Formats: sequence, structure tokens, C-alpha cells
Amino acid sequence: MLENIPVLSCILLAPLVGALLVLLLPKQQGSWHRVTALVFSVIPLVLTLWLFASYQTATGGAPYTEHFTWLSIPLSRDLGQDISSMLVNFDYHLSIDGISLPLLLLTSVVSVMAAIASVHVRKRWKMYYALFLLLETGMYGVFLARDLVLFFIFFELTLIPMFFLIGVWGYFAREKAANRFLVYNGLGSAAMLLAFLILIATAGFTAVQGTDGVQIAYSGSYDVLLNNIADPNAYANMDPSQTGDAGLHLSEGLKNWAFVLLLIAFGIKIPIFPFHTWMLRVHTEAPPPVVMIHSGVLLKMGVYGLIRFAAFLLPAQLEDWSTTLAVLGVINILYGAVLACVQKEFKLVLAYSSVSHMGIVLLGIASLNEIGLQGAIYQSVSHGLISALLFLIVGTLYERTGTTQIDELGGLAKSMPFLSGILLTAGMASLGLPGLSGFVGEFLSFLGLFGSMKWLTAIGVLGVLLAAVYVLRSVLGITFGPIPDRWTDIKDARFVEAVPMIALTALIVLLGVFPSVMTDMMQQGFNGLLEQIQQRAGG
Amino acid sequence: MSFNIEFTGEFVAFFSLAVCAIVGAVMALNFTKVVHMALSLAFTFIALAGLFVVLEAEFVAFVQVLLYVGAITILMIFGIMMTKHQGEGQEPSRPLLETLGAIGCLALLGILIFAIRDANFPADSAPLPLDTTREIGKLLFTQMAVPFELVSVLLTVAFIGAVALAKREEDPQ
Amino acid sequence: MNMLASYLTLAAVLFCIGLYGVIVKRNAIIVLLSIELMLNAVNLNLVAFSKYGVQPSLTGQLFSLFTMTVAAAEAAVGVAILVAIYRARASVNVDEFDELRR
Amino acid sequence: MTFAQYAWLVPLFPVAAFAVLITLGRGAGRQAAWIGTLASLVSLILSLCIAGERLSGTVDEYNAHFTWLQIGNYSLNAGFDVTNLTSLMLVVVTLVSFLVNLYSHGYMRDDERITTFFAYVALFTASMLGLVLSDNLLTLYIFWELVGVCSFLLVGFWFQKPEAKAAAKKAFIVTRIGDLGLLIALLLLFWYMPGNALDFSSIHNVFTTEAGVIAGGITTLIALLIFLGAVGKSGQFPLHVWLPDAMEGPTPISALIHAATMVAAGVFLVARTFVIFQASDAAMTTVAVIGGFTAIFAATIGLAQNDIKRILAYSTVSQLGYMMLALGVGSVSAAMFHLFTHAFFKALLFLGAGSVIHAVHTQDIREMGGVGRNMKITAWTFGIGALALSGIPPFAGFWSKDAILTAALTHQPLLFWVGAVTAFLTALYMARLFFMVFAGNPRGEAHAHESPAIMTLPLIVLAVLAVVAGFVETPFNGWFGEWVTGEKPEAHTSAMVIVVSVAVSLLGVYLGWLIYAKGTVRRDIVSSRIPGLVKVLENKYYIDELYRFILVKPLGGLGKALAVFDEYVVDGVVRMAGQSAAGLGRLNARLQSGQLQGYALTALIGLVIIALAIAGRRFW
Repeated sequence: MLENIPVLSCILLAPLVGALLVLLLPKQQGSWHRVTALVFSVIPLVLTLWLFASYQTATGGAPYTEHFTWLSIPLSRDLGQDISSMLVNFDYHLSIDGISLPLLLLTSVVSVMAAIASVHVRKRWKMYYALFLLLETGMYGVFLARDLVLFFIFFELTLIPMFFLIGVWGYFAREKAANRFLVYNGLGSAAMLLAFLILIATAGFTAVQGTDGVQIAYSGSYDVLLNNIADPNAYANMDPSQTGDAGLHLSEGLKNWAFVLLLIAFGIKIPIFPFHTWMLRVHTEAPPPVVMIHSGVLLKMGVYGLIRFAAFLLPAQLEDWSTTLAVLGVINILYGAVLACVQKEFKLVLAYSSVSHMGIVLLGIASLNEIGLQGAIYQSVSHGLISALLFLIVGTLYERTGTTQIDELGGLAKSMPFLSGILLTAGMASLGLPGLSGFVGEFLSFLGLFGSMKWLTAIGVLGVLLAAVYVLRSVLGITFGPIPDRWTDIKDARFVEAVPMIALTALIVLLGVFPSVMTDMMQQGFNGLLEQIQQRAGG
Repeated sequence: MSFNIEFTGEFVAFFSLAVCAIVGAVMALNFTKVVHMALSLAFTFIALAGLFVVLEAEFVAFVQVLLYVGAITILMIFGIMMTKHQGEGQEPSRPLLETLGAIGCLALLGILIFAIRDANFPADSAPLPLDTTREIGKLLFTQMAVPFELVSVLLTVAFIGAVALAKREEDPQ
Repeated sequence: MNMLASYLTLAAVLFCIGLYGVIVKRNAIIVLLSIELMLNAVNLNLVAFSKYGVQPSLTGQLFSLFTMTVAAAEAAVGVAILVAIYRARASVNVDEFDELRR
Repeated sequence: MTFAQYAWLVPLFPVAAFAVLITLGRGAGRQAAWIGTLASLVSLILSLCIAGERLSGTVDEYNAHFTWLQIGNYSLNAGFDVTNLTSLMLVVVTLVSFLVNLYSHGYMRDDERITTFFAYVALFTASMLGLVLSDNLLTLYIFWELVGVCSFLLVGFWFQKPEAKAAAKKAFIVTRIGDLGLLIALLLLFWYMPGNALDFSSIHNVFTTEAGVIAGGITTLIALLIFLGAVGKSGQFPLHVWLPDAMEGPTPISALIHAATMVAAGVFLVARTFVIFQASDAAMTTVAVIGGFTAIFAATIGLAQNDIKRILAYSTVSQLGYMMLALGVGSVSAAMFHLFTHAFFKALLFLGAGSVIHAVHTQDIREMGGVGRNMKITAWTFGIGALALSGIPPFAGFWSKDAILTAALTHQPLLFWVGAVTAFLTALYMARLFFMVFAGNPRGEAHAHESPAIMTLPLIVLAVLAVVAGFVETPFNGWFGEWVTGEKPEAHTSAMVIVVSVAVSLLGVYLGWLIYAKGTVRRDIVSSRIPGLVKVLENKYYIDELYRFILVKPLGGLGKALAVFDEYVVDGVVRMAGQSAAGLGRLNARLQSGQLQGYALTALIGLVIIALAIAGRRFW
């Protein structure tokens, strides 16, 4: 029954429909908007869960793929003798595999939780929920799209709602944070666009022999690019002296440029060391539900992009750059951790800890083996859940106390035992306690990288120690110690706040105890890349 | 540039009319009174009409006189008369704009002349039909009927628009 | 040097003078007139090509007619706008029209 | 069917108890706490069955595992082993845990978070049981960390005390340093072991039968890193600093940590991976030296402390040093034997101390005295524990200490003398503790009274064990060592060891009696002559201060420096770029004057430039 329904499109479009519906609802009915947003966030969750349950590692995402040409523009370049037509195609191509499905799942879970957590939003619900749902569409699109142009569109689509969500509903310096966000990500997008153009212009075409000549079609299709770049006999890889056209040759130099551009583009999103400052502001200034999305999902878009485009399309360059990537990862880990140790603002601690954790993801990618790569994705998912949980707590805390300064808080375990327990659990997950999801991601990343770069791993492992320092310092600072008088009467989490916390905690525990629920699936996703790397190693 | 110019009748006519046109245009920019400027430009338009005659485009020349000299210049003069022009001649100079404008225009001129000189034009030309006016009329109502109609619509719209724009706005009450 | 080049050069000169007027003159009416001059320079080109072009035909003349019509329409609307602006701001100086900035 | 097949149930009962208790939370009444006790009793019974089965010697070692995580060709397993060693540890852990559970019903009676307490204890026990049962290093590491976090939770149980908060933090972070070593050792082993195997039987095979598969340097490195983990957990020098501070937790927890769960993990780990150490002489020497040094070092500190629990804590550090010493000189059986006996008498001592604290509401021994008059059971049992710890025959501690000293004498005579001196010091500080607390006249205001039966019952049980546990292995009977390690122990009938060990212990006790009970020797005999020494000892050799000075401060400084760097350099560059862009924007905004003619001019210039560019192409 469900086989005939375009599931992926439904996932993609449900939030969009929700957004339109929210816009149509009368302004006064705040709760209607909330319910609508929640319902239209739950639909994709149900669908992704169904996908997850029915996903067969043998067939991969093929049964769910949706592909048709959306726009086709003829190019009136002077055609050669045997070329019948030249087209630029814009494809609508959605698919999933073992890499995108976990992230899709993460997106839907975090979205629902953030939608629930949005109860604290106090003004302009209508616009808030409309933008929120639009943001969701963008995120699903990013993880579903298999066309470079489509990916780019969705990637950009996340920027706009985020900009307004930060700028309108944030805290005091919200406009500044929103601007910073837009500037950095705009820069990243520019780099990405350039890289995509290089790739499409050189390797993104198919030549089909028709009855009246060769039909050449340019498109951003990921599969086409993947085949063309991997195939040494493809036009893009042939020596220009053979083809006589220097402009279309994807030379090693050009590949390098494309890789670096992609690294910058996604490095800003992840964020990699010198590009991380925008993220700090977003973490501190954006409203907590938005940070849940941001830290939980948006940063992972960078990881996903890096793996999907930089690693899969240009594995040779990834290999050349892997040491750099690992060094950057180690810098991220230690830099973020050391800075997290001295922050006075809890949200900044979390922001720097995100920097540190994303460094571990980089290590996983740089390891170039299946353990590390899976570790990278696993760590992404796990960090998504953990930081979503942490910011959920931050939101609740701020709602009660009006501050997130560690010095001003303290002893909250007395008045809010439930919240403190969850906070402690989340902190433990964040510092990589076995039995919680953070450990598996960290362990796999380190294990993978250790196979290729021992010393760097040994240095990077220090980050785990520093994680203990900053997590305990901040979490204990908030929950332990004597309680100031003004916090003795604050109430513990309400039911509506407790539900997402329990759900996220349960997921974190589940992933920590049974990691194989996800790793089997991811294994299939990485097969292609690993084959290529092994081929290069062999040849 | 080869200077072996044949002093044909056409050349003499062209040369003198061209001088008139340029002088008229230059003067138009140099006068201080707006009315003088407009009249000077009218002179240029007439010279151009003469050039059209030289180019065997009598009908165009006729329309040129009718339209530019007769209509547009008069329209402009009406415009001048409907608006006040105090402080003419004592414009604050805008040296940057003027210098850059002059440099830009001269550069454009240089490029254009360079391009014209560089281009390869056919040496001889096929003769045009003798009665160009008739031929134009035929063309206008056959091959060019649609553009012609479009232009008439445009004129009508412009007319109505001009009326609507220039009409004194009535009080809302 | 054949005649076509001479006509084109003349047209270029007139065009540039018109352009200079558009850029430099403050009085809106002169600006409008300068635009007319530029259009006329183009007309001259069209007519010259109509006689000396690669394929001499009447199309050039026809197009110059169309251009004139458009010019007339433009002049009419232009003057109308000018009058309207003058009513509002009591000035016809282009450098005082900076509505685009706001 | 054998009981061993169901060994996985042993940790599962406490886990279930934890889940139930933490879900019920404060809402459940005090009686809910019995769930935890019941679970540990069931575990104890099952452990006893398993151990009994192993004692009968009729069943083979049992192993069961499953694939926890399969990644490509690599697989990470989880499973459990039932051997003599693990069954012994199971019994020790469950027994101590059960007794502590019982005791806590009395000790924690008035705490409002009693259910939480029992939940944590259950989780703690479960983690330790999991650690003991693990059949490979990864699973062990997982439980190892869980043990760490549970001890953190329990040390910080009274979270409102700033000292408890600091101690919990310190315990977690310091042990984490050791954990890092273990983690790196794990990574090394994974990539160097043939077949990426991490289970102990493969490790055993590789390092005993296929020696040379892993290079010597790497072996030493792995061994030392594993040892680093053990150093952290077992409170060896230089990572011992957390253990005395961990006394901020409730006293039953101290008993649990010091006797059976947390600190034993380090010794157990080294014993479990002993083949790796055996493959590297350097590692063995390091273990022995660190162990010996820690033993004497902690004993000297113990002499000068005034907090009853801290004295016991340093004695634990010292005794763990003994165990490491035993391992370092190659005697697993002696180490495990001492671990076994130590578990009982140290639990006894802590619970006894808890009973005293419960009665007099202070931990400072200078404010106690004469407690023994009103607390007969506590005093007697505590005395038995103290004698056992001091190594007075025929108490358990004597036999195990004797085994260690014998092993030391045969392999590293120098360390034997270190051990002997430590034995003297141990006897001395235990005598000091005992006499200052129980003998003489009351110095404090509080009126001591005997603790309720639920607290004294565990004391009595442990006291009995502290007497008899030593007889499982005596110089005349090597049964225990053979059972645990599977190897015939070396014949050790060195009369000299027995004589020396008994002599120094008795000397220590006698000296203590002279100073602190009889008063014939003045107490300030040392402090008046060498005040500096006492001060150094009282301040624990300034190790904490040293760490603060060379680690904590620089880290904070580095963090602050980096924060400035981040704010002004990383962000500053961006800000500068941003501001220059904004400046450019302002410049452009001035160009955006609204002047039509300006726009036209710009367009013209642009056109000219483009035309020039196009035309210019012809010339080059």
C-alpha cells in the first residue's frame, strides 16, 4: 500500500503544507498554531520511522527514490556536427541511503522536540511557527536531495528562516547574531556554489546517443557526477589533449580547488576552528528551541555535505587532505574544550563543547576507514540528540530563573531534582560516558583514526578529559552546591517539558546501549566510498 | 585613414549638414537659457532631417521635421514655460561629475570610432526603390502591421498617461 | 572611406554629445532633449544602414519611424512627469530628485 | 545446566533495582529502599552458587558473548567470562555490597533522598559486577567508566556541601586521567592484536604462546597505559589525590568504594591483563615500584591525619600499593589474596568508623576518645579490623601481607624492606587511630551510644570474615593461589618473612599503645623536634597544591588566554573583515546618492570598461 506513495516527497512537503496552514489560521489562536506545527512535524517523524523500519540494507534507498526532470533549458551553443541537442536539466531527485537516513531521523526527532519546546515562545506565534516549519522543509530537503542544485536550494532555504528566527525571537544581541550568522553562512554558500559549478560544468553531463545525434544534458545529478568522476574514461577525466577541449577537463588542480571550496563551505557550517565564532553567538542569542534545531541538525548538515560531496565525489582529495582534516579536528577538540573550561555562561560552555564535539566528527571523517566514518555519522547523530536535550534544559532553566550564568545558579538539584537529573545525564552523555550515545560516536571515531594516525588520536583523546572538566564544572555549578534563596521555590519541569526530555534521554540511552540499530544501515551507505579508497590504495 | 576624399555632391551636403548638426548640439549644451537650448536642438533636428534627405529617406526626413521639430521641441518649450527656471546660469558646478562624464563620453566616442574604423563595410550598395514613401506605406500595412498597431497602442497609452500624470490632482474631498 | 563610416561617425558624435548632456545637465528638460538627441543619433544610424548596409532595405527607415514614435511617446510622458514633479517640488533640477535614495 | 550460564543475571538484579528506584524517585517511601537490598541479596546468593560450582572444580570455565557492534570486517563483542578469579570477585563484591546495603538502612535512615541513595548503590554494584564479568577489554572499559560515574554520584551524594561537590568533581576527573590511558591502550590493542580481538582469552594466547606478534616497545606501552588506568582507579601515586577527598560521601559508600568496588577495579584490571605485563619487564618494574612507593608514601601521610575516614582512606591507598607491589613482583595470587582479605577488613573498618561517626557526629579523632565504653560491639569489631590491617596473626591481613612480602623478597629484596617498613607504619597509625578513638576519656561533647542492630550485624559478619578469611591460604596451604591463578604457587616457607612481618607489626602496635594509650612516650616527640616533617605529612606532601600549581592554574590561564585570543584575534579578524565590508558598503552608499545622473555616469563608465576589456582582448 505504502509502496506507491512518494514517501520522501511527503516528508519534504508536510512541513511546507503545515507552514501554509499556519499562515492561513487566524492570528489570535496561539494554540492552533502550536498544534498545527506539532502535527505537521510529527508526520515526517512517523514517515521517517516507517522508512527506518522498512529500510533494507540490501536494496538501499532505491525503492524510495523519486526522480524526474523539473526544468529543462536548451543551450544554444553552436552545436557540433553530431550533437543534436544540448540541455541544462534541473532535476527533482530525492533518495536516501545509510548515511542520510540516520540524519533524517535525527532531524525529525529534534524537530518534534523543538516544536514542543517552543511553548516558551512568547510573541508572534504565527510567524514563528511558519518559519519553523519552513526551516524543517529545508532541513529535510538537504538530507534528501540528490541533485547538487536542489541541495543548494534547500541548503539556502534553511538560512532564511534561521535568520529571522534568530533575529526576531532571540535574546538581547539577536540582530547582531543573526547578521553574523547570515554573513558567515552566505560566505559558505558562495564557496559551495562555486564548487558545485566547477563540478557540474566539468563532470555533470551525460551524453546519450540518439537517432539524430548525441544528446548532451548537463545536470547537477549526484549520481551522474559520482559516476563521471569515478570513471577514468569519462570525459571529465580524460586528458584535454585527447578531447581537444581544455575548458571541460576536471584536472587534479580543479578537483583540489573544488575540495577546498567544499571544505570551506561545510567547514563554516560544522564549524571548523577559525570559522566558529558565528556559532557562539547563535548559541547564546537564539531562542532555545531554535538552538536545538541549530545545534542538533544544522551543524550536521555541514558534516553530511562534507561526507556526501567532498568525500564521496572527491575521495582522492579527501585522502590528500586527511591529515589536515585530522589536525583541524584535533585543534577543534582541544580549542573548544579548553575554552569551554573557562566560560561563565552555560550556553557558551555548550557552544564550545559543540566545537569540540564536531572536532571528533572531523577525526572520524579523516580516518578514511569504515570505523571512523561510521563514528563520524554516529557522533553527529548523538551530538544532535545530546545538544538538543541540553538546550531544551537551558530553555526550561531560563524560563524559570532568567539567567544562564553558572555563577548565579547553583544547588538546583534541591528544587528541581528531575531537571537536574536529566541535565546530569545529558552532561554525562556529552562527556562520553559509556552506555550513552556519546561514547559510541567518540569511541568509533577515535578507534578509526587510531588505525591511520596514532599520535593525532592520542592528542585528541585529551579532549575527552577536558570534556569531563568542563561538563562537571558547569553542570555541577548549576545543580550542586548550596542553593541560593531565590531559587528555592522554583518549580521542576512541567509535563509538557518533561516529555521531550524523557524521549531524548531514552533515545540517547538506546543508541548508547544498542548502537547496532544504526551502524548496520550506515555500513551500506559507506560501501561505495570505501571501495574507491581501497582501489586507490591497491592501485 | 585615407584622405583621398571625393568631393561629390553627397559629400558636400553631408559635410555641411553634419557641421550644422554638431554645432547645434554643442551650442545646445553651451547656452545658458533653456529656451535657447531647446531651439538650438531644434536646429540640429532640422539638420538631421536634411541628412535623411541625403540618405534618400524622404519620408523619414518629413516625419523628422514633423515630429521632432514640430512636436517634441514644441512640447519641450511648453514644458519650459510651465515650469519656472530661476537661477539658470548660476548652477553650482559639479566638477567631478562633469570631468568623469566628459572622460566617459570621449572614451565611448573613441571606442565607437575605433570600432567603426575597424569594421568592414561593403563598398557598394544596391539602390533603394525610387518611391520610398510608397514602399514604406506598403510595408507598414503588410509585413509590419503588427508592430505598427503596437506602436499606435503605445502612443495612445502614452497620451492617456501623459494626461493622467500632468493633470492637477484633485482634492480628495 | 565610404560614406557609411562618415554617417556612423557623425551619429557617434551626436550620441556622445547627447550622453554628455544627460549626465551633466541639471535641468530636466535639457536632459530629456539630450535623450532625444541620442535617439536621433540612433535614427541616423538606422537610416544610414538602410542605404549603405549589407542588405539595403527599407526596414531601417521603418525602424527609425518606430523609434521616433517611441521617442514622441517618451517625450510626452517625460514632460508630463516633469510637470507633476514640478508641482510637487517646485524644481526641475535633476540633482534634487533623489527619491531613489529613500 | 550450570549456574555459570546465568552469571549475566548477577549484575542484572541491581540494574533492575536501580531502574525501579530511580523511576519511583522520592515519591516512594523509605521501605522502597529494601528493593535495592533484596536485589543485592539475590545477586549474592547467585554469586555464591556460581562460586560454589567453581569450587567443586567439576565445571569448565564458561564464556558467552555476542556481537555488540559489527562494522565491516571489524566486530566489537560483549560477553562474560566465568572463571575462578571472576567468581571470587563476584562473591566479594556482592557480599560487601549486600552488607553495605543493610548497614545503610540504619545509617541513611534520616536522609530524605534514601531511595536515590539505594538506586545509586545498586547501579554502582551492577557496574562493578559487570566489570568483573566482562570477557573483553572494551566491555570492561564500559563498566569501568560506569563505576567511575557511580562513585562520582555517590561521593557527591550530599550535593549541597561544596566540599562534596569539589570531591565528586575531583574523583571523576582524576580517575578520568587514568581512563584515558586505558582507552588509548584499548585502541592500541585493537589495532595491534591479530584479528582485532579484545577478549582476554585472545590476549592471553597472543602474549603467552605467540610472543613477538606485538613488538616489545608497543607491549610495554600498552602495559603502562593499562597501568595508568589502574593507577587512576586504585588511587596509586600520583593519581591518589581523589581517594581521600572522596570521604565527603556517605560513609557506607566509602566502605563500598574502598573495599569492593571502585579501587579494587584497578588491581583486578592488572590481574586480568597480567600477561601483557609479564611480557614486559619494564612494565613489571614500574608496577612494583609505583606500588611500593605508594604503600610507604600513603602510610606516612596516614600517620599525620586527624580525620578518621581520611586515615582509613590513606591506609587503603597504602594497601592498594601493596597489591600493586605484589603484581609487580609477579604474584597475582598474593595480590588477589590481599584484595580478598582487605575487602573484608577495610569494609569492616569503614562501617565501624561510620558507626562511630553516626554516634558522635564528628570525624576528627582528636574530639573522640573513650567511645569504646558505650559502643562495645563497634569497638570490638573495629579492633579486629585494625589488627587484621596491621598484620597481626592470626587475622586475615597477616596471611595476605605475608604472601606479598614473601613474593617481594624472592624477586625484589629492596621492595621487601619497603613493605616491611610500611607494615610497621600501618600498625602504628592503626594503633594511634584505635587508641585515640576508643580508649581514654571522651574529649568531645557528644554522648556515644551503640548503633542499631541493622548496623552492627554487618560489622559482626565482617569481623568474623576478617578473622577467618586468611586461612584460605597460609604458608602451609597454597590452595587459594592455585585456585585463583591456576598455577602451583612457589614454595614459600621463609621464616624470616614471618618473623620480620610479625615483629614490625607488633612493634608498631606497641609503640602506638605507648604513645596514645599509656602516654609513656610524649605525643609531640616528633612534631616538637622536626615540625616541618609533620607539617608536610599533614599537608599530604603538598601534592594537591602541586597539581593546582602545575595543572589547574595553567589550564585556567591557557583557557583565559585562548578566550582573549578567540574574542580579539579569531573573532577580531572576522570583525575587521566585517567592518571593512561595512565600510565599503558605506562608501557604496554614498555612491548611491539617488542622483540619476550619477547612476548614468556609473553605467557609462562600466560600459566603457567592458568595451575596453573586450576590445583589449585583441591586443594580447
